[in-house]
Amino acid sequence: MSTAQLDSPRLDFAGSAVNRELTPERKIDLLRQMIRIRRFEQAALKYYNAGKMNGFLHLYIGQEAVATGTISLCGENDHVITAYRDHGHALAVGMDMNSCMAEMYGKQTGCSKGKGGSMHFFAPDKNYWGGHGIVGGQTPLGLGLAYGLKYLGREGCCLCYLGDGAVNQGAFHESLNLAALFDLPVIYVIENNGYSMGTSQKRSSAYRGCLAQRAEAYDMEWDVIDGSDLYEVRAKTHIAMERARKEHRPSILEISTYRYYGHSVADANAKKYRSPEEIENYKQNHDPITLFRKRLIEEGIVTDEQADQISKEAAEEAAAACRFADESPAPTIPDIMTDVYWETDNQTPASRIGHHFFND
Amino acid sequence: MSTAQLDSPRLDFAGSAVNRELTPERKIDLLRQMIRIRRFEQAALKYYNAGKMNGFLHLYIGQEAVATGTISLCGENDHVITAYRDHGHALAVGMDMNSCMAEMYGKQTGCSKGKGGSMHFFAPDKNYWGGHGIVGGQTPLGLGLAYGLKYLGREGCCLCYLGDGAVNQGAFHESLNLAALFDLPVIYVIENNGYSMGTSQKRSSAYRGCLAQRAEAYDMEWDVIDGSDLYEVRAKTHIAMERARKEHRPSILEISTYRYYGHSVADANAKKYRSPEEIENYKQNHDPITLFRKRLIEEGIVTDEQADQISKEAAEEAAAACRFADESPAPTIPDIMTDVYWETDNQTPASRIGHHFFND
Amino acid sequence: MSRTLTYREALREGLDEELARDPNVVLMGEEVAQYNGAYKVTEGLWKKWGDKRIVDTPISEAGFIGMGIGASMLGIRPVMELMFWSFHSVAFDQLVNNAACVRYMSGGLINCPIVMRGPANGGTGVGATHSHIPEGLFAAFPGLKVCAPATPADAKGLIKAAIRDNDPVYVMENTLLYGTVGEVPDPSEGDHVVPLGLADLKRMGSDISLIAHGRSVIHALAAAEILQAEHGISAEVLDLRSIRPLDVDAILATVKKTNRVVLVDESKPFGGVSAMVATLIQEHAFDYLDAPIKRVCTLDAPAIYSHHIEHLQLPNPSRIVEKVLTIK
Amino acid sequence: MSRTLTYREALREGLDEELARDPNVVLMGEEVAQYNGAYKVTEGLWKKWGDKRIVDTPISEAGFIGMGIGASMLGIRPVMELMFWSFHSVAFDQLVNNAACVRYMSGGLINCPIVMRGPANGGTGVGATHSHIPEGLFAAFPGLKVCAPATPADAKGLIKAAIRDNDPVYVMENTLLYGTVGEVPDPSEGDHVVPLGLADLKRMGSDISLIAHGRSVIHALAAAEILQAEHGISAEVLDLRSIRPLDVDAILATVKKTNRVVLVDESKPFGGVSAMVATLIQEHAFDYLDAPIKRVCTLDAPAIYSHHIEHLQLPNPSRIVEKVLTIK
Ligand SMILES: Cc1ncc(C[n+]2csc(CCOP(=O)(O)OP(=O)(O)O)c2C)c(N)n1
Ligand SMILES: Cc1ncc(C[n+]2csc(CCOP(=O)(O)OP(=O)(O)O)c2C)c(N)n1
Ligand SMILES: [Mg+2]
Ligand SMILES: [Mg+2]
Repeated sequence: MSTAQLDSPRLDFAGSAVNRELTPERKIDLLRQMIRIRRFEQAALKYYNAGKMNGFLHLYIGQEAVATGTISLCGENDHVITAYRDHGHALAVGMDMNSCMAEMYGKQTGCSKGKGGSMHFFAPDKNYWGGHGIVGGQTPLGLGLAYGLKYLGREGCCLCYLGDGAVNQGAFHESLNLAALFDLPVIYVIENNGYSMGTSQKRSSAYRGCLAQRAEAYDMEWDVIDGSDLYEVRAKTHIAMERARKEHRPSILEISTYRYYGHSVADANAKKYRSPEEIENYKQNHDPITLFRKRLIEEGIVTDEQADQISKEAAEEAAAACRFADESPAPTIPDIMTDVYWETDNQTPASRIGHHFFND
Repeated sequence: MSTAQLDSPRLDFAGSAVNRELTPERKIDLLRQMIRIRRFEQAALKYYNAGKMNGFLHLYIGQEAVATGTISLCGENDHVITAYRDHGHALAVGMDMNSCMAEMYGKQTGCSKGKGGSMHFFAPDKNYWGGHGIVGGQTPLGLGLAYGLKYLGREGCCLCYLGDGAVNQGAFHESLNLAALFDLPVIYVIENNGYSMGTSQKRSSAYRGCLAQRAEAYDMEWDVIDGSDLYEVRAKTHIAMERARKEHRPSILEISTYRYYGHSVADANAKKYRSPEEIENYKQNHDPITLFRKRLIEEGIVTDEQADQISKEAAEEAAAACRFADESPAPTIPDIMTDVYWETDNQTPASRIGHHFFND
Repeated sequence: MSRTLTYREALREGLDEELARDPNVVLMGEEVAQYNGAYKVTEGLWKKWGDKRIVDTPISEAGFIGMGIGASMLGIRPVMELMFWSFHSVAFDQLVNNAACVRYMSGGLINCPIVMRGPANGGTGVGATHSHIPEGLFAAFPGLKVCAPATPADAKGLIKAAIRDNDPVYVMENTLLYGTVGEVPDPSEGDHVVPLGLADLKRMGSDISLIAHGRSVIHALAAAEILQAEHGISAEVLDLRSIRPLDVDAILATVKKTNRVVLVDESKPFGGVSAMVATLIQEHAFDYLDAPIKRVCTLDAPAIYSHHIEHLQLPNPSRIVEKVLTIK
Repeated sequence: MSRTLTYREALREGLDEELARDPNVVLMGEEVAQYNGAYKVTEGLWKKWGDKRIVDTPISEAGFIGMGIGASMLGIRPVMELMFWSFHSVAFDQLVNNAACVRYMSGGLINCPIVMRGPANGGTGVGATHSHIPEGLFAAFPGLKVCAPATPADAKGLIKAAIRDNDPVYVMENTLLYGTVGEVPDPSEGDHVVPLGLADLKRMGSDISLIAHGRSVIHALAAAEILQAEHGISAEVLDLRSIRPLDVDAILATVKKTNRVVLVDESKPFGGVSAMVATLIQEHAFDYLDAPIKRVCTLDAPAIYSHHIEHLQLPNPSRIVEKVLTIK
């Protein structure tokens, strides 16, 4: 979304039903959640740079209101799946920092036993289905979760996140058509941070008004949301979720947001394709945490000191998670060979017939 | 497209510039072209049923005005690529019946030496790039032809055909975005015959007004065309082709049409998913050949007898092509191993280094 | 008590029984419901089971197969038809990443009890893009299971095992086998399930082992008859049935018995299942081999259309006999 | 006269020279232009050659690779970067049908002089979906050519050969080699082109042959040093360089010399390049083998993330040494 759209006169979504029903405690929880995500990632960044992790580290910093706001609306039959920039969603669904951090450290205690890494956090017990590295690859899976919900007769929906660069993957379009055709309760949330790696939205996508509008091609509902305003995220996402749960109708939501860091920590160009002014403007004027903190102070729900305290606790929690991760045992060679097949893991009779593995 | 659309009051496109400039001879040629396509396929059907061919035979009968009308607009730098229902386009670009028929008979004299079959006719010397069996798979190739034209600085465009069922392949959507983003002179022609195999458009696609409108998602131009009216096909396609050639802007054209036979000759259900009334209505009221023939008679350009004569000649040409095909030699086992690599076919020095083939 | 069914009917019976057994089994694919299946494997099932259980999809293989995988993560047991296995090419990412890796990447938290099925073969005059033989290709991905029944009984037994398996199983059928007939145990005798990973000795012999899967088994059996009748050579025919898991013990047993091997494999010769089997044999039965392992594969070019010679590009009994006769 | 370049620089020099030689050469891919390439292989080329020759694409691999194939049919010579070869999965149809079969299906009327390149390797902590090793997979398709350089000189020489070749060539690079250095002939000495199909004996030896490609060559060379120093075993190291065409003569020559073979292959053990090489050796050099051919492949599971053990899942010098020592 263009800054023009962001800078147009703002509506106040605090008064929408789904926000009005928030208790002060719940509001503080939401603030805390966003802060925890940020502190968690700041700690991860520190130890990534210290060599504790491998591969990519895609930071979510700047985008916290998207995962926090949308997932705060989830009930027991609502499911979540996302791409590789997945830490925010993981913490938002309630995964603990220890198992997430340990995953990045490549430890046995990681949520995926050190097998998935930063891009592949999972917690099916919390309705969280990852963490997927192939751009757009998760979009048919999200559809499938919605299909399963409808098949099983559960009133719920699937929130399936993707980036602004991912909208040009064919699998996403096939999914949109299927979602609309089969009336599936899936909501595609485009987290539009303006860039896919070093490529701006304009250089990667042809579109009329915005990316979400591509929904019209499939006669599907869509909306655009300012991702720096937690209230707006909740208010508009709620509508789409209710449409999905009650009417089995899918939507695309395009949530404008921004990542302060590079595409991944390895992105040496982060400040080349974006001007320092652009980055500074987001930090100063559109930071979701700063804005929501200010708002809650205005509402008299927290004080500056309380907010600082939340922040401090989150930082401590993250630091503790790093210690936990550091002290956890690494997987061993035999661990390489588990979790390939359900049948062999469970030592079923079937697993004893024929060779499943071909190690020399 | 719905019959409602087809039955709405018709405009007369005979007066559009691109049709006004047609000489009587050229008009007769267009009629002859459509008739040749139909007679060719009727002959193919006869000998397919007699066991002279293998695999699929996807008949184009009923759709002739689409290939004939659009391709009649092609100049020396305009290129054509289509799916497996490719006989009409092949004849329209000027391929001869003999090599096409022989291809289906699996003979050495076939346009693809008997290696491609019915779905894979090619004539690059006539700017005809096939004949492709994987649904939607040709759509990025068409884009590439347009890319090549623009790269080489040639003022031309690529007509890339696909079916109404093919619009739900991801590769097509990726192509649309690329076409619009890169300003490529490609025109996607959706030959909407209402069905993908036994599945009606409504059961395969979610859409707002029509399939072509999906172009809007990419800020691309689109139009809908009545494919039973050769003049309309030419008039509207011309606009898109000029836009492509002169401004490098892509389009989607959706041309409503109908196939009288099943999806392929093997389609035993052809009369189950479509009512006999529906089929009869098209034949009676929307047949492109009948309509154009009537029109030319009205215009005083041909007489009934002349038209019958054209038809007779076309049938004879097709019959001769069948004899040619029948009498042609079949490929031999060594032929299996040619046309795999350019380098080995041309016995280049590179082809003599290392094993290219691994036959036991 | 045994009945004769076609391979197609046997598959259908297997599907039907599993639909009855487990309400979470759902069949999906292009034209599987109202059209009764492009190759009529699912004929009558939509009429019997209705819209919820038998689902027609648009031509969006990546989309609907990924959808099936996602649904399977939630406990649905989708049986996805690829009208041709060749169309795997447009859904490859879903097939080899999401289905094969999600269990691993989640540290075992997720499983995908999904079946992908459809015909995977050459020989029907549909050209290169429609004639891929991807058993070896998919078996190369740990996390996937692959089988390729050659007979009606195995078709029924393996499809049932595949549906009950809690891992993704890719069942490679064959258009040219759909109409073939064979005995299939009567349902009244109990569930006919053929476990994955168990090869089947389809013919006993002592001079040479022909190891094959899918339609190549039929060719190998025909070749064995010719070898016996015309050359006095007694060939043993081992049908792998399952490619992954693979019955390595049965392979080694027949080799140790006959000391000579010809592998018959419709794959192209670079790689394929037979290259893997040859590698295993030479490694684990080196001292038992009296001659190099030979292979009969599809001639190494894209599939030719022409029906005049297409069958000669594929393994066939005479090519097998010839190959056997080259072995001293 | 020789200079030392990194593998990355050598590739870039090769690309640059071909861009200069032929105005129809065009580089395309995600982030190859303005970003200078995700792995900086194309650094500086956009600045030098501009928008027409160096083209950034959206994340639409099927779309832009198919576009490159279409353009190549018209005589353009696109060099397509896959940011990771692993992303082949979303473009598989274009890669194995359109590029591999269009020449055949057109009876030789069309050719596709296209190059696909990018890193194809495990070992960088990016997990299962990003660590595929597809040399064997693509070499299995007649119509395609595949190579995998192990050194800077070969990287430059092979990319140049690939671009000049009139068939589709898939060049498998390696993220972990981009920074490695080696001698590369100076351009003033003339065009440095390494033909496809020619293996390279990277080390002479007499007791055993280690046959490898890509980064496994580096491991094999390291293992050879250890074998010599610690075990007095003289290992010959043959670098295949090109997988298809394959230098079968060189493979058989080294086997006939040493009579013992260990194949080193980063593929998973089911299939891969090494299964094919083993099959060829046992068939064509059966009488020269004093022991079964052994292989060192990636442990048979999806790629694990944890950097604590990821390198142990892959072939490495100590696994090679161990394997060699099992051979009597
Ligand atoms: C199919 C595929 N192609 C390319 C990549 C490499 N890649 C990873 S993330 C990325 C950019 C995605 O941008 P966007 O969708 O906007 O998400 P964001 O990173 O901004 O969250 C690319 C090109 C990939 N992982 N998968
Ligand atoms: C990727 C892929 N999926 C499925 C098929 C099988 N198939 C061939 S044609 C066809 C129907 C296509 O319908 P449409 O696009 O409307 O074209 P029409 O046949 O009407 O000309 C199907 C499902 C295929 N060839 N390729
Ligand atoms: Mg982005
Ligand atoms: Mg159609």
